[in-house]
Amino acid sequence: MADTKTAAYICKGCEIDQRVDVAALSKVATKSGKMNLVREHDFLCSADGVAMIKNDIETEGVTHAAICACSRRAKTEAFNFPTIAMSRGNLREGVIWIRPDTEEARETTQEMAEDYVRMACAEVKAMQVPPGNQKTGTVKTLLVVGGGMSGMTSALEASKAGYKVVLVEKNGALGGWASKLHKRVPTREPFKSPEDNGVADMVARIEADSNIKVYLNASIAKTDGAPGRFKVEIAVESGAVAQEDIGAIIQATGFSLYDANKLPEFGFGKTPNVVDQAGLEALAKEAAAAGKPICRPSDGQPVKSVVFVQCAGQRDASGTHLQYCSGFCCNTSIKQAMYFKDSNPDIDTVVLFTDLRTPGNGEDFYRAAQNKGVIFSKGVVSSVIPSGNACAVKFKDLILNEDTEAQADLVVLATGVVPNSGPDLDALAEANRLADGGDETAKSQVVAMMDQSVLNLTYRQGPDVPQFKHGFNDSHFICFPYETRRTAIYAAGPVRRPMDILQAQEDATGAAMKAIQAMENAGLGKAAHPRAGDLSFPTVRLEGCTQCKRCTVECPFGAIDEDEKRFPLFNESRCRRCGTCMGACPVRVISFENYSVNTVGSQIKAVDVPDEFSEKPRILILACENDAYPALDMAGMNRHEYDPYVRVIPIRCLGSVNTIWITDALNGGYDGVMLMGCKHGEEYQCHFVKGSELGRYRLSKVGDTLKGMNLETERVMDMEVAITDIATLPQKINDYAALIKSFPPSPFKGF
Amino acid sequence: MARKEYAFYPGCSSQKGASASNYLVSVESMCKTLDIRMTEIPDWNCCGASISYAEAGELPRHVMNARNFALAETNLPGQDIVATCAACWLGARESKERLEHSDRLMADTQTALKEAGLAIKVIPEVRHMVEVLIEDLGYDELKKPVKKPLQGMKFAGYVGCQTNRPFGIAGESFENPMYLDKLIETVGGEAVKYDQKVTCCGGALAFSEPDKAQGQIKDIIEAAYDGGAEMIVTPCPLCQANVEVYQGQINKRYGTKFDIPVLYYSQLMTLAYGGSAKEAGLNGNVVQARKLEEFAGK
Amino acid sequence: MTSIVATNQTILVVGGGISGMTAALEAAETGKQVVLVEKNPYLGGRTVQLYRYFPKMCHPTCGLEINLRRLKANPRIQVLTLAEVTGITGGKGAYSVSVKLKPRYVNTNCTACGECGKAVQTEIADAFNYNLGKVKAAYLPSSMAYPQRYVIDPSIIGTPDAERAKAACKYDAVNLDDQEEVISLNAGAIVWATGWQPYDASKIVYYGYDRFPNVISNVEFERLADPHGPTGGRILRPSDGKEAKNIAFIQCAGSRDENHLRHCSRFCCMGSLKQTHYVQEKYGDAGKSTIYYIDIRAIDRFEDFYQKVKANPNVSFVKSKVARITEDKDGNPVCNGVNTEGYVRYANAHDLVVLALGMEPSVKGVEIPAEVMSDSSGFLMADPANAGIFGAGCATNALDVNRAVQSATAAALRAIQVVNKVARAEA
Amino acid sequence: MSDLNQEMAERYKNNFLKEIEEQAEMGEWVKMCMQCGLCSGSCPTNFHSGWDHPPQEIFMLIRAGKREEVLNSEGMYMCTSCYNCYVRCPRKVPVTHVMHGIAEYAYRIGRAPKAQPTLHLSKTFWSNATKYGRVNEVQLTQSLYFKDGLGAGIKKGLEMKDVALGLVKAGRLNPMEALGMGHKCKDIKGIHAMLAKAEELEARNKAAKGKE
Repeated sequence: MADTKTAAYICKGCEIDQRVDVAALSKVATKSGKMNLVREHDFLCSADGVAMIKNDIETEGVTHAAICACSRRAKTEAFNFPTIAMSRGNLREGVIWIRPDTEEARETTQEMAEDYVRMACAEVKAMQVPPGNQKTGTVKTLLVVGGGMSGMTSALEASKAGYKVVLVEKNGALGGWASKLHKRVPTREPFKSPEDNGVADMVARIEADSNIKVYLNASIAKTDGAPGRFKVEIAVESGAVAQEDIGAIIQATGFSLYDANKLPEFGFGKTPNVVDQAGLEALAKEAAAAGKPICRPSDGQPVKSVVFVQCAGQRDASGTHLQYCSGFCCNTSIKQAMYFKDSNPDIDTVVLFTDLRTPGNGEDFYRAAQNKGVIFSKGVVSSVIPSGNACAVKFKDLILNEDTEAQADLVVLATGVVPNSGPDLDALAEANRLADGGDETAKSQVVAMMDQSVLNLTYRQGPDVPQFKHGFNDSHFICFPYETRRTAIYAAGPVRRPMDILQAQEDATGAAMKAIQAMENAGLGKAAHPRAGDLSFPTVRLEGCTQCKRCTVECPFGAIDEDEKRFPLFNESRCRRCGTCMGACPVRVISFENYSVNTVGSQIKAVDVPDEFSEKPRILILACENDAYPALDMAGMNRHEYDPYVRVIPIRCLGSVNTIWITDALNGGYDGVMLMGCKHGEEYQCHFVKGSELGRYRLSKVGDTLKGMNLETERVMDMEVAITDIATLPQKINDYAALIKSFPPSPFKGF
Repeated sequence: MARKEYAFYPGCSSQKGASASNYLVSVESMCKTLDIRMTEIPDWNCCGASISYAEAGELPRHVMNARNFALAETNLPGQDIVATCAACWLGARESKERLEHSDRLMADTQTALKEAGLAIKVIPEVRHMVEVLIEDLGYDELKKPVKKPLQGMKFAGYVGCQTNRPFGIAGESFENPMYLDKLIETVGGEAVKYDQKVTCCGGALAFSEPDKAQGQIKDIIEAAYDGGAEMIVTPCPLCQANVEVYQGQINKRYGTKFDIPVLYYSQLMTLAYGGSAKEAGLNGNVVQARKLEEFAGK
Repeated sequence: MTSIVATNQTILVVGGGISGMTAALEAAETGKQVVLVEKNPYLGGRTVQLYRYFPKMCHPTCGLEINLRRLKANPRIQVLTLAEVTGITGGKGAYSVSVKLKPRYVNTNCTACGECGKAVQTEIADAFNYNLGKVKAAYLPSSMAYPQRYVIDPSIIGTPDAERAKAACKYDAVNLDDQEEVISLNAGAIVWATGWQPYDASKIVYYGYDRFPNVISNVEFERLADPHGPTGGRILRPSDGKEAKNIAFIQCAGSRDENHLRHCSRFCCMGSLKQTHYVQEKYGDAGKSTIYYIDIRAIDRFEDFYQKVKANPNVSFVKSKVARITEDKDGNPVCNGVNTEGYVRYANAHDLVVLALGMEPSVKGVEIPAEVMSDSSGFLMADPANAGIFGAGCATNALDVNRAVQSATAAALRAIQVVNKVARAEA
Repeated sequence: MSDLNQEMAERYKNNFLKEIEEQAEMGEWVKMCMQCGLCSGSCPTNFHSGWDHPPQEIFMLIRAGKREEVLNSEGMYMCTSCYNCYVRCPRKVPVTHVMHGIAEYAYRIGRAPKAQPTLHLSKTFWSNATKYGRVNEVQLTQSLYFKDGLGAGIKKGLEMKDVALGLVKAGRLNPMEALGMGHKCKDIKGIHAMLAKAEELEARNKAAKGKE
């Protein structure tokens, strides 16, 4: 890289020049900013201003530029210089728009502006242009685990986009749950009758597809490596182990039906005439094969009456059974009722439900079933009592408000689904902890759990993908359903969330999209969502490492393993660039080219801290760049004023906050430090999942440091901020500033 | 040669001396002015009305209407059947639709008709007088003959049920049809806003269970008063009768002081066209419409 | 003249709501060239007009911020706002598309400094807030608006107000001669993501949406609850500005009804359950919500959310489709009907009624300027006959946000399959 | 009559829904109800007592096989034929007609509630209308008043005196009709023959159902 040449550009537009002394700012940039080149411009984001900067880059060889104008969120198309390191000094949204235009305010506003210029200069000097990851993996083969509808769809769609696929199925044939179905719920208008389950066609297309390599009776013995360079060992029936080089992984392991044996009150197990939805599909297939009507298991007589019990063992608020709704069972029962009605309209078919859930076009299917004579009654079933070849279904009719019963030859329980995901990593970690302590039962637990593992990842943080709720591998984000905590590993279909075949196929296609994207970007050394395209990657000075393992434990994405010498081993293509490791590191040996302990630390130090007699406190705000910083920005856009003594530094995530920044600030004479991060806990908002939680955990320890320094613990304040706190945030800042002013000035000023 | 000709189906209540005879009188005057010739279907019979549902089966009801279709078709070929009574229109139109949609019903109907020496080839259109006025002539045409606009008079246009549901006038909403208000304005009157425009008057229950029906009638009249109406206007004989003739009883039952005239649109139009009180059948109103009588006198 | 670089390897995404943005971003972040076309002057669509999302109660603008950052960082996406696709010719792998661009009257010089907004006097209905409030005729649609550029409303063009706006701009960003133009561009594949619109409430006459000021729609209620909405987040009823504390939510307003929308709109049950939280949030125990429903359709883990709301003593559920809304003397809307659990007739007065309006496609299949298959509700179907045109999000079905984004991600791959084929052929 | 009731009960065993679907006009629509209650809420007569079962409840009772409760219900006779439910039903069930159909069936098999005034009106109206082909309003009114015997009739007559007088004064009620001098069709014979045939065919069709 050519020798460093720094430049500061100060914009006079948007009334900046009327509100602050720009000449003085230039002086600051030159003197304390130590910029090689300082330029002012009336309208920096104009074509002319941009041309000026470009020209400096080309002819003057500028490598580092501090753009002192508007917020980093504004005018991004204009200030777009990918070849150089760039920082943004926020003089508009950050200074003049949040300060009153009055004579008395002028002095503090000027000081604010000068500090932001100093900070921008300091930051950019500490930055480098990321060259991109040197150790990229370039494998573009997709691994799909699970050969059901979801898995087959992912495989076919990826192949159609031109990618190679390895498809691993634990059974002897493809098709999964769908292949057990006599027919499937209709997928097109008029949504009136069940249609072919579609498996045969899919299997044929897969067998004919040269891009897709299928392993049957196979499971994943070991998954090692990282996106773009996974080494996957596949154990096949023969006991042999095949190895495949894989770029990305889709887990489409589907679901199992909730065990109806847990519902003795519904007569399951007491009589063969009570079946679950799978049982009914089997009966229907058998009947179809024999060209007979569906018969009663107990005596082989044709079924004349059937009752469907919805939500059997589901939607159970008591927590004994499944708490959630499995989404598709209403349509499935409707479909199964049609098996009977379509063959013989005189068969009584009753569906007992509490809320009939047939969203979207399912309403047409519901209507069609009514039209065929399927009877729907809103009622809660209390018990199913077998007697001879019949059953009495006792239920409370919620409409007629009475306890009653229905007689049936056959009773079908809609028991809902349980995801086929691997072990719960937290439970496993706990078992491991006990096992290490010598607990024998824990040891066997660990073995059992490892047996359930789907992916057998060699990751430091466990063999599978972390689970979300109820054991499903879903994303917690509404806007980002494919958000995953294991880069380039995506869940698809019912293992992610209860869903019907149509949704599962849509989901599987989306998952294929994300997996392909992950492979492509891994090959380019680019970060995956949410910092998509970020070319920086963590570097660690191992010579300084104390092997404290905090980084390996805390990384929300399991990117860091430990090598045989117990040093952290960074797998760059797993990394999401959140900086949590950097925040965790007590010896500060981890950094990114464009974000490091120094890029922030130097800004903190750059701020001019007046002496204790000036009555001008300094308050540092470290604001999460995703929610808090935009909120402050928009406060500016809406001209909400706030205290002139705060200095705001955007950070990637609360998780990246290294406590050194706080102690440096306090030692440097700041009177207070405010940290603004996203919501954590069950409904967390942090887009690095655990970042804000871990950050807060560390902060909880800062109290002692403060006591050690004889400072009020309130001088460090942690605040949960949402992007919508536009109007309230300024008030909170002012309140905090007032509190700080009520304390004596920091004793550390001027040291 | 009149500009429009129709096969007229007055129905039982709109005959001389019957409960809606004044409707008949005013319709005749109105049609005269508008140059519409209404030729009564020879020997027409009762439509069965909705109320006959319990005693009369499906087929007998349709057969009754089918007889009128056959008579109209043979005697007044090519003419639409026009009813002034809402129930007659609804009953007849329902039969038409059902017969046209069920070959079985149609076959049985023909068999039954044969007993009366009749047969159906094509069922004529079955329409209500109001439909004809609005669709075949249009508000502008209806306005032209207005000699004496009913300036400054406030009417509650009471549409009721059966000219409105389930068939209704083309382009009108079931919940808030505007055609009657428009007719009132066409003849220079003011149509007041009130929220019982399409509330049921109790229909036949007014006879069978007056205590139940009169509650609804009360609500309607009350709302009309609250809306500032001086008179109520309706296109339906049963609505007219129910809302008008029970006012005395309702006053007794609820201690109200109702005394609001209830008229047919055709009476307003006749008057606006310069007709006399007699031609408008005002003498047929139980609650006298004094204001209109004066107006006609002028 | 606006110039766009597009080839048969370019993916055209129509609609800049969350589905369209997602499709565009996923494709671009996989290395594809994308043109994103949006009819509003800003991106984000309907989601940014929501106060919170169910079931997390998080804020849509949070996700929008990330998507906008992805967009700003990605040179492969070209965005056209105030733009509508008017014609599509050609076929899979080689489409030629004409796009109509409405004038914004503000060019890229705009710094969003706001001087033009200060200068003009005319106020217009605030479309972003479903016309519940007013904005200046030179305005930034919202603080999150991208592009972050002002818009001048056509209604003031040719008036002194327009001249004031121009005079106020120091950066020559106001261009009053801006003309509507039609450009044409190439695309290999098209993702159709034009989203949804609430069913026209006035068609459900017995609910009196257009007669009673205190009967409002679910989307309007979102704006009332939003601190950045027209009431500053106070739930005030339109008739008299009184705080609405006793609120009725009427489910299936248009949905599951063969006289209106034949389909179930899927999101409305969760939407109303979510909105009861707003009432609780503002008024605590003083706020009462009543949900009138046929079936509560809180599928999969949304059930957890339903159970939470059910446990709230301030929320009651009535299994009944309200038959009629009337107004009492105090202007309170009164819900009339029969509770089907026990058949008790009710006439409940509320401060405010919120109609849980269903979803219909904002552009019906037949209105799409191309040969595409759509269902009887106008939703775009997945069909081979649609060749290189792929539906995404609520243009294809009644979906919640999460499912819309899934659909859009899938659509991105389908489009990529086409342009990759083109690339292989051209290579 | 009541043996017809037994016959039907036998024929359809405990499948009352099927019985209604086949025997009651429009009965095949009952199954389409999705239990929203809009019909019941829209019914103008749902305000007063004596309305034991609103339409949707009737549908639910039919599905639940509560034969007696439905056939004896007063609910159907509360129908004023206003068609509110009919035009609003989200499943497009012709509720008005279904109510009429069930009422007619209940009456046909002799299970309808005794002395149900509206049912009485219905019967009276039909026989009155078909006697001469056109309604004789006076006789209709009389037969209504005197349905509960002479005394009650006179009493009722007196109650309604004002109403009647009003109509007579207005020339809208012709006392002579009482003597049968009202409106008549010419071809009464034809009408009666026609109706006889219609009833015969109807009976045959209904009887054929549910047999096979």
